[in-house]
Amino acid sequence: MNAKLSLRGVRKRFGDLEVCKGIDLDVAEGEMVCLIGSSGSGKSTLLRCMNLLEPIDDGEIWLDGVDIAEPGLDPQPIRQRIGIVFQSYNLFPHMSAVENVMLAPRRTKGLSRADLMPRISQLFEKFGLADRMQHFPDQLSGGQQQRVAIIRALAMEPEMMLFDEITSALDPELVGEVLDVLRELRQQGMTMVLATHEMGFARELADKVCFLDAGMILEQAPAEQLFSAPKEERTKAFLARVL
Amino acid sequence: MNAKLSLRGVRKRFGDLEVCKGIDLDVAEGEMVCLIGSSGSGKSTLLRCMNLLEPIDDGEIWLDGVDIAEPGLDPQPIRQRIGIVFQSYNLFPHMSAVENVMLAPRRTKGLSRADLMPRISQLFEKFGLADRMQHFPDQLSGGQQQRVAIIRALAMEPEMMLFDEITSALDPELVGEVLDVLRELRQQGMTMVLATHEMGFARELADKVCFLDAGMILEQAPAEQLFSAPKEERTKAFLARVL
Amino acid sequence: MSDTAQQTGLAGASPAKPTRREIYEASVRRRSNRIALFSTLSVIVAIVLLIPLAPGWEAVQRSFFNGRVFAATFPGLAEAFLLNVMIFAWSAPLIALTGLAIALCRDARAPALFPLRMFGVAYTDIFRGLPVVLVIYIVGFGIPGLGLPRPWNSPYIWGTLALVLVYSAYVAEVIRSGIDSIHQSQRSAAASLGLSDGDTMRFVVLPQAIRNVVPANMNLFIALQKDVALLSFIGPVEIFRQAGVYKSLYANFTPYVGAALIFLALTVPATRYADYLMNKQNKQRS
Amino acid sequence: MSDTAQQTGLAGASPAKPTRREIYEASVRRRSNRIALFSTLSVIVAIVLLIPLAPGWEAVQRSFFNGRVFAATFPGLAEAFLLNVMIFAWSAPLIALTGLAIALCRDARAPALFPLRMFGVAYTDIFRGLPVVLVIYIVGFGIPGLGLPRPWNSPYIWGTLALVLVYSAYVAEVIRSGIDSIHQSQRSAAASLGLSDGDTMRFVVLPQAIRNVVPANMNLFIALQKDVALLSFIGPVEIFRQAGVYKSLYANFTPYVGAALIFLALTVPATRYADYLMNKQNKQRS
Amino acid sequence: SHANCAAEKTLTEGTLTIATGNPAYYPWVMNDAPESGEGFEAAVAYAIAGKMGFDADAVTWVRTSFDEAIQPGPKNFDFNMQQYSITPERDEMVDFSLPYYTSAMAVLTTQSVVEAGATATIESLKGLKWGAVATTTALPILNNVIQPESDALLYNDNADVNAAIMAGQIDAALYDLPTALYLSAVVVDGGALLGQFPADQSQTPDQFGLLMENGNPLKECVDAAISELTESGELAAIEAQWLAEATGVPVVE
Ligand SMILES: Nc1ncnc2c1ncn2[C@@H]1O[C@H](COP(=O)(O)OP(=O)(O)OP(=O)(O)O)[C@@H](O)[C@H]1O
Ligand SMILES: Nc1ncnc2c1ncn2[C@@H]1O[C@H](COP(=O)(O)OP(=O)(O)OP(=O)(O)O)[C@@H](O)[C@H]1O
Ligand SMILES: [Mg+2]
Ligand SMILES: [Mg+2]
Repeated sequence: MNAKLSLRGVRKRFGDLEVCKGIDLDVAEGEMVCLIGSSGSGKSTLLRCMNLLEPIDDGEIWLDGVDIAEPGLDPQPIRQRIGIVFQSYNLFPHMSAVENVMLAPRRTKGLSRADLMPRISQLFEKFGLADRMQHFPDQLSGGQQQRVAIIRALAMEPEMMLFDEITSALDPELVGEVLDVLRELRQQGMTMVLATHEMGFARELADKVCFLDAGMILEQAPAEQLFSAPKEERTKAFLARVL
Repeated sequence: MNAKLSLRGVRKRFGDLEVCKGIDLDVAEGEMVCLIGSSGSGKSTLLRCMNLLEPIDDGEIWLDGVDIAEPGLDPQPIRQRIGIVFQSYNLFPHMSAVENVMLAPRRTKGLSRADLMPRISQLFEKFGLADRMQHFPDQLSGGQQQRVAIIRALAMEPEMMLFDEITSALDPELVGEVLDVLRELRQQGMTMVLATHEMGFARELADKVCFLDAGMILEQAPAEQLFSAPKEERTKAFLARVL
Repeated sequence: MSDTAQQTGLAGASPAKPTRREIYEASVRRRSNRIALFSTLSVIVAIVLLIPLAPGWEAVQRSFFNGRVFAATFPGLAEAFLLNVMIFAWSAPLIALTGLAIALCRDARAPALFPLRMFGVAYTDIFRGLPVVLVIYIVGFGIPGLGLPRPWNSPYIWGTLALVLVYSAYVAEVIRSGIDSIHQSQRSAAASLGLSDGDTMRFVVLPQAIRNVVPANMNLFIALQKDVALLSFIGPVEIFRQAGVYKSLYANFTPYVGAALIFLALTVPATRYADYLMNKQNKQRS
Repeated sequence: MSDTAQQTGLAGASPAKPTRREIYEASVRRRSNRIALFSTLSVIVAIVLLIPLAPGWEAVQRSFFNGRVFAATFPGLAEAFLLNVMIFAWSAPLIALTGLAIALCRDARAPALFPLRMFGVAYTDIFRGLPVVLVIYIVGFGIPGLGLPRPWNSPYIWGTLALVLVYSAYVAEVIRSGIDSIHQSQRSAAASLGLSDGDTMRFVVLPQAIRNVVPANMNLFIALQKDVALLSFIGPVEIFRQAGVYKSLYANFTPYVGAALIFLALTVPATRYADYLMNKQNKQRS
Repeated sequence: SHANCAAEKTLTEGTLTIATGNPAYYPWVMNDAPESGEGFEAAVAYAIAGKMGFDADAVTWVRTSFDEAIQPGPKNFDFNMQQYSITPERDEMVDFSLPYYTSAMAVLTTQSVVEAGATATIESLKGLKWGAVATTTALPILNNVIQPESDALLYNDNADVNAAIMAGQIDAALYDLPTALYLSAVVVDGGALLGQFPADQSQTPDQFGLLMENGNPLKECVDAAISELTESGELAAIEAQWLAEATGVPVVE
């Protein structure tokens, strides 16, 4: 098994509602996988299962050959290895941008502010926020907040990153700056799973695109193939609606 | 002066911001006038001035030959003669639909519930809400709430009606049912002023369309003429954007 | 639906067969129940066994948890509590009405009503700023001294007035915050229908405002029920005073414990209910 | 901008020339100022002239507003108030810490911590349900009786404990509601970064929760400052007891009025400020 | 001999710690200064101390409220002296010495009530509005002997009772005779004594005793001292010196 992350028969239910109905998915090292599908199809839930924010009901999740879905396992070290960024940024409103970023490395890796500073200011610089480090979230635009959230996840030096529709709460003119960040990460060879409704972007950058429908992966294929020649009827219908 | 309502040099400022900068406008008996213009151009404020919800700073408002903008005049009887419906319905949430409608006629005209019932149930029936009379606002859809708000204004038997973007808070599939109500009123010969961004609807029903820009009426003309052959540059630009 | 069931079946995990998470969770649950039971029991046992070992426990037990004194005094306490309930029963509506009136005073907008508005401000500031017991002393002994004939100098009347003064100040503030919380657009809508300001307040604003502040007011009235005990300082023999009388009769503090139990029986359910209403409201808001 | 100014000028109403509304409003304002002034004055005059006509006014004035007694007792009262301030000063931090601890108890989720959770529930229910004065009596006279040697049986210690018990229960509830008000997504975000539950609470949830409940807690601490007066019932000679001693000495209630003034000087500004914070928060929320 | 009795039984060896009220009232203690030995209880205290072998400077005074006196646990006094009435119920919780004074109870009222026709008969007293200090034994006497028609109002201390009398909220209050004499003469404007219930005519006379912690070994020494003072007539002499003869107060019929 040479995949970075492998899902096997992952099931997740909320009460009576089964949201993931046996998902199989492989993400190779350095690969970018896009999840597409209509609202409520289970994209967010699947991402949250991948870094153990939601315990799964059944199935296996292998990370570098270890089954991290083993019940009773301490999820903290796993979550440190898999970063996630949410649609609604979820910055901590009472901390400045740089404090938001430093909190987790300081507490979990025991590093001091001084240890962290060089690398973190580099990150801020790289994503065009060098002059915003001391600002509080409510002093930042949506696009800037979302970039800080990405920096916050990257500061933990995760082995892979999950992104959940990170542009859908942004005004159209702010979407571009966040997608640039993803392009940059792609170039550096970060392993990524991305739930998105920016089909153009998925087509441009994804290695593999999965179409989710009602909790199942109905079709997965290389981006170009899935967009130009979808096999399933439902995929065709969905693409017709969104393209 | 044979107009139902005439505005002459109406000015309104909020602090330092002058929102109406000398508006002249005539609305003839039975006429339907549409106000169009971009956000912040002063449409809502102008409507609120017309039924004295906002006192104007300067100018005159003649209703049937009486200047109702005279400072110190009791606004209550005037407001009873001019109904207004807002974008956000503003039903009273603690009263059922029929109580919402009956409150004002009972208190201002001294009529009893029994006196009012026949005419009001007729109104509910006409607008397709006969079976919703006892429902509370939060049990009604947006379109239903907006229709109750219109019935509430009509129950005062106003001589004219003002409508402020009454469909803009509604889901697209609910817009139609509210516009039907306006068509019905138009047919009955109600004098109406309507702020709207439904250009198609304005074109279909309005006798006269006024284009507001930065607190001034830049251009007014019969609907067909304004939409097909606007004279002003700004009007052209605005129409190009919204059509 | 049947489609879903079938798919589930195909994937091999029939609903009957527990998933590995279910198995794990069942074992965790069993273990934690055991732990919870064990730790609860050990805490209880520790309390029951250790406290009596304290050197003065027997003396405290005789003075505070004396069964004989409890039995002898409890009925008298319960009877005295009726007076608390009665004082509460006639104070509460007066407080509600006064509080409403003061709230409306503070909302008065006409310039001629300026003194009314100032009065409202001074009233709420002063009576929220003083300890209840101080107001009870000053009003309860002061006003009767103006030379009123019986029955108009009764401590019941003036003690009640003291409670009304203090609590209506709090209630007024709460109602005013309720009035402020009603969106301007509701007043606009009422005005546009030609309703007068008075009718707008009475039929549109107040009903919504008061409904919004029910939980906050409930907490105030629970506090009132407890502060009725302070009226005892100017004469009325309510439960707290009655407990004091028994205390001096038996030279024993058990009657206070009895009084505490009676209070708890009333206030705990009431507080619970107020919390429940408050939570419900907070949830609706967010 | 200059464009606008020009248009205004063209339309004929230069900013210098008053509009007819301005003229009208100026006249209304003049008239209403006159009315307000007149009505305020007449109310004041009525109070100043009529009250002294009441039959017992002189007696009341002598007993309640006695300049000589006031001058003689005020310095002593102010000095005794220092004790209130001191008791407040050492109680407040204890209350804040205990309240926080109890709030965290109630938030404990592990099943082994079930007794802790139950303890938190029982604690808040019981101490919010009892009149403060009753708790002061029971704790202040009861615990010292467990056989503690001096100085450990001091009424300062146990009276303070009584205040801490009661007020920390209220503070705990307020903090808990603050914790509940922090959206789940904040906890999610912290967990996704690999922070432990403890760190999430300490660095993410609590700072926001506590900031949200500052106004509510301020009102509690104002109430505490007033309830310190009740400690006098178990011995400490704070301002209320000192006023009582002066009352006995001079057979005069003026010292209570003096005490009231001292309280007002402290609590009115504090309440105003708390109201201001509360309003600001409500505005932000809606 | 008595000196040996108290050895190793007092709170502090060689010192006798006596508690009184805060404030201590006339005529029991003059000027709130028991150290002067002036006032009936102050004088009795020093006489008892003398019999027990303590010099005047071996006596220290502390102040307590009623509640502090009956609170369980070790006391901060050897005995407590502030007109505590001896009752069997109280005796179960604390120890009392032999009585050092037997008091008559007296009805304190105002001139205006007397002018309104109140007389020193049980019949007339029943119709009055009554008040009393909640922690005294005046209350049982009130309820058992007078049995007023409306419930009595109860207060924390003498000052509050007086305030209620002056505010006209109550017509009359029941006090021990010496206190009532003092209050009617000095404190209450227009105060008057309507009548008294002499101790020798009562089935349960109001007797004052020293209050001690339950099982206090000092009790026998104190009792011995008191009986010696009683038999020698010293106690009666102190009483005559400090407590006025209340001959002018009619006996309630
Ligand atoms: N915590 C939860 N409790 C109960 N139901 C949930 C919960 N979270 C998600 N769901 C339900 O699970 C289903 C899938 O939700 P999910 O958010 O994963 O969809 P999605 O594909 O991300 O949709 P969207 O594009 O709208 O974000 C939805 O029906 C949703 O209502
Ligand atoms: N009560 C008020 N106080 C201060 N400024 C106001 C107030 N009401 C409106 N304004 C300002 O007046 C201007 C015109 O507002 P108005 O609501 O009349 O525009 P509109 O044409 O109705 O816009 P929209 O299409 O967004 O409803 C705006 O700049 C607005 O911010
Ligand atoms: Mg989603
Ligand atoms: Mg508008």
